[in-house]
Amino acid sequence: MSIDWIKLLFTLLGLFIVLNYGLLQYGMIRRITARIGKRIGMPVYQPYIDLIKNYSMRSQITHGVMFYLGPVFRLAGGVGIFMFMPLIYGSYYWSNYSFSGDVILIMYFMFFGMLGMALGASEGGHPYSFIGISRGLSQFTTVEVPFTLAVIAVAVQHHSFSLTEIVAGQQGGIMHWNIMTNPFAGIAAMLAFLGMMMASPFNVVQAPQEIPIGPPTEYHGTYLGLLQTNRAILYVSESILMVNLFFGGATNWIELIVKSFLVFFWPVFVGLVFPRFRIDQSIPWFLKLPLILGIIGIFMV
Amino acid sequence: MEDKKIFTDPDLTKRTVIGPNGEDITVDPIQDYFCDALPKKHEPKRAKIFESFFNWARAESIWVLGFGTGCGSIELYPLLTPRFDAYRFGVQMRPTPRQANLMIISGYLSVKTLKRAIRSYEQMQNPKFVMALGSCTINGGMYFDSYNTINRLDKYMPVDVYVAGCMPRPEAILAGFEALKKRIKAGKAEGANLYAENFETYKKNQKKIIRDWNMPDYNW
Amino acid sequence: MSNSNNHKLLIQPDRSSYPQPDENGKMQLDLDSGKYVKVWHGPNHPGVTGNMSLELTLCGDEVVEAKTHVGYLHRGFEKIFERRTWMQCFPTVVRMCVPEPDSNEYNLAAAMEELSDIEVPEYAQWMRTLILEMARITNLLRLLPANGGTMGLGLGVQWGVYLRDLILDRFEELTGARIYHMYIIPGGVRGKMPEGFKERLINNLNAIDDFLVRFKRLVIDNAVYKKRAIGTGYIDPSWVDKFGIVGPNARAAGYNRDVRKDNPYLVYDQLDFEPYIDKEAASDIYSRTWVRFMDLKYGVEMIRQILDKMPKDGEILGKIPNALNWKIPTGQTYVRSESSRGEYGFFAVADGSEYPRRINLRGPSYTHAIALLEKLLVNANISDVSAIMVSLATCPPEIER
Amino acid sequence: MEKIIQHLQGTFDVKVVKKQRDDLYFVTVGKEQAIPAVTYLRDAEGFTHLVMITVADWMEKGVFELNYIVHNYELHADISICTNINREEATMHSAHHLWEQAWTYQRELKEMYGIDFPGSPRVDESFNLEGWDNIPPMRREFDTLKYANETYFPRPGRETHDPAAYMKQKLYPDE
Repeated sequence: MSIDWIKLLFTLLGLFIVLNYGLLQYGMIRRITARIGKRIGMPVYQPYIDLIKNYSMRSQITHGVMFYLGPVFRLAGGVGIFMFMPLIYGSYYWSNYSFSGDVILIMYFMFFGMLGMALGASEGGHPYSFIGISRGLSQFTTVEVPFTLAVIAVAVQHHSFSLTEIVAGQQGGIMHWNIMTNPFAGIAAMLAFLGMMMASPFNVVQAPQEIPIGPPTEYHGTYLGLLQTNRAILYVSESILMVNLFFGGATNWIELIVKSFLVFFWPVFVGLVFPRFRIDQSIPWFLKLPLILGIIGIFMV
Repeated sequence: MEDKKIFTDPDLTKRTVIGPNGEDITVDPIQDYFCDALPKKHEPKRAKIFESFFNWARAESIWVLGFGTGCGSIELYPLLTPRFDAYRFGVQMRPTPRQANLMIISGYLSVKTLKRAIRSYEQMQNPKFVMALGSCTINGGMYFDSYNTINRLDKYMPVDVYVAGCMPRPEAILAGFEALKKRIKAGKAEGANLYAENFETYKKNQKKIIRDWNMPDYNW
Repeated sequence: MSNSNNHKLLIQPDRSSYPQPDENGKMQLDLDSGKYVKVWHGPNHPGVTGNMSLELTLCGDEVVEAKTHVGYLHRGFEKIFERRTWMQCFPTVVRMCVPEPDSNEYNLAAAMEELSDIEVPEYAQWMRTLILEMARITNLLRLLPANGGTMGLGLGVQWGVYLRDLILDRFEELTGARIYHMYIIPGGVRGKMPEGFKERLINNLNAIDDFLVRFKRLVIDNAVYKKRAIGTGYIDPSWVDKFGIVGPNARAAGYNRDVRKDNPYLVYDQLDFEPYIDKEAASDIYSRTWVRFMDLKYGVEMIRQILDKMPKDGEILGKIPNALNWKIPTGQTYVRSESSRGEYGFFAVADGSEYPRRINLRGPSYTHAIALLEKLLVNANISDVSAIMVSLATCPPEIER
Repeated sequence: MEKIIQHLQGTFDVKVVKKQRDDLYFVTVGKEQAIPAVTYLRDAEGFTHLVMITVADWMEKGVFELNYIVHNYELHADISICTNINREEATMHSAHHLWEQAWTYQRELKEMYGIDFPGSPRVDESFNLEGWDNIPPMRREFDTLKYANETYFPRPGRETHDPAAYMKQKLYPDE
């Protein structure tokens, strides 16, 4: 097997672009939410400074080997999602390492980061970390159910588990997008997306007023820097996944950025106007409406 | 009363518990749950340019520990809301001491709070700063004769910026942030190293008033 | 109009496997069994009101035992009063309760006036009423949105604290200070209304009216908020006398408890108002939020009424003796007023000297935050701990003093 | 109100009745009769609300004056049952069975004045102070300024600018 160096280069370049885009997007979102709260908000470039600050902390403490590995696993999960995701439709170099079964691999990587984080944070030994982890894992399991159903519906519709082919099937105008052709699966996935992005009402993991701040309680300095890097990549990757699955993909970078920003704004918007569910309320919620919609979505096909 | 009371905490005394397989395990919480290594001094980076770059980042991204120790915390609400909006200056609240850089001692400190404040301060990581609000942290203010509030904060932890007033207005606190930024950028805010160097003195002063010292001397 | 009886439909989970209290009311817990985990909720915790802490023993994420720890803000006020003359007590006494200091000023002034028979001019009484009501709405503007804030809805807090700042500006105009006003002095008040103050205050009140409409849409009508708040933190109405619950928390349990109505002080008997009482006695977080919401609404109405009815001008200070060596004759009294959290009282003892013998504060949080909170938190979910605490509107400085 | 006071005088050995306001009476009874009197007021006369339990320290007379202030929501009136207890061996009967919040007051009084309430739950736990090893701070013989100067580090240079002279000149030139 020969390595396509240029493709690897492009993938890393894409990772770099996505990282910067993620940081700027986070700053932008913070600014928009501040505006809604009548504030001016922090500068758009603030996440960069925070990142540099965190990487430049002088002292670190550790709670064990897994404590190191937690953020690393989490970052690996984020990068993994990105690596197998086609970014731009029709471009060989920007399609990363997409292959015929990439949807399944991406869904695996989503859980992988979560598990890694769970192992790492439990080594930290803070009681709030345990509560946060158990909440996070149980909620994520239920989130996966409607999301998987929606993905299967889309895959059955396009007779493929390859994101590239799913995107290819959606070309040719807004009416060909999966959100239009299979609205039930689309809505189910969008509702599950709320849970994936950990915005309120489903931000039970970090829950600042309840168990501040859940799994990352003990992480600081470089560890936190890694987590921040991951957050920038992971959230953008997940919104790109949604764009690919339901919003017809993108044929150039501008379209990609506009679409993924709009998709990302949906959980932020919901999160602004809703308080947080309790964990015993959020899990049944996912098993009610989104699950039914997902099942209808499959039958639609 | 002449005889000094001995303070014991049932959760912190040495005891034996039975493990899952029936074996006896001796638990000494102070030894097992905490690390008692002393703080180390961390030298700044050799290369001046790196250090000043990092200092700039530290100054522009100040994460405040959300610990309202006194009445000054009532003015921290307006600080983070539309009227004054400290987020504009890179100030954010963090709920856990591990991730925070700046500790705001908002007003008088009772002995009971001082114990928690010291613990939170020690859990913060190395470039760490302390800002003290109100005249009660400078010389006791209007509680100078109270039996339960400390008079001078700088005897117990290194203070970077004092903001005077009772209570300081949010504008004054914002000015305090600016002063702190200048100090950090100039490389003068080495409170953590100062604490490590003069550890003995600080600990002596702290132990003088915290009589039931039931924690290790330094909990990172 | 707002509450349903949903809490009666709630299915209480089976607690039979949980530890039961022994005859002293103390839970029998074996902490080494690994079944329970002990968590310190505070003082360094964003969900705790002020600087106090809760020692929670959790089983899973249910609280099986709760203990409140106070004293983090103890400044020994009642001791340092012994070293202050009656007049010197004034700057000190306002620091007793930080969010709403004016009740302290009024209570001390009223106690001193009662003990030494001083008449307060009418205009000064109206001004006192005005400033007490303004203090009430400033505190409510902070407390009411915090009910949503503990559940992750911080937007209301942003709006509320902004409006609170506007009212603080009016305070600054009137008294020169933002937080500690020291405006009410024995014998009267310190100043008159500045030019144009009334119009600016009415503008701010209109802004609060807008806020109330939006806040109702944002939080109170919010489906998720309803789902979490209804039925949580239920106070049995029979506890009201047993635990000494006062003010809005008692009104949410269906009792008519309002000092302004029961023992009218100042000019409250000339004002036309009716405190909101939850007739259905739902007495959960949701109902308490409603009572506070209506309190704020009526508070705004009340300020408008005061501005309408109050005399245009008048004496601000009655005849008081030399403040430097003001000896108050021997006697003791208890005066009370209604703060935004409930009955707020001062027990004052004078011994004929220049110094007070004893001034003791009865804050509403004293009963709400210790005996009641410990009881309410048992069997609560850890997610609801801070929500319950904020809905009781506990204020640690008045517990510890 | 008058009737209730007469009734109290008939039932208990009332020493002093002092009318402060129309709705506030201070009734002094003996130490043994304080709790029965409070119980009687609560159960028979509808004084269901315990306002506070508080103490005034009369060091000159060698007594603590305990006040149980109870409130009646029908009459909107308060009665304070006062009782004097010896300063040296200060013990009092507990009232925690009457109101749930009473033990909090008793816990505070035990810590601040050293008054013991045998049987009251958690009365020995510290309330406000932590690690206090001096005499209870609210007793009048405790000198808080001296203690603060010895314990904490007063910052040198703190001056007292006594405004009394200025005030005297400005406000009361004649006196």
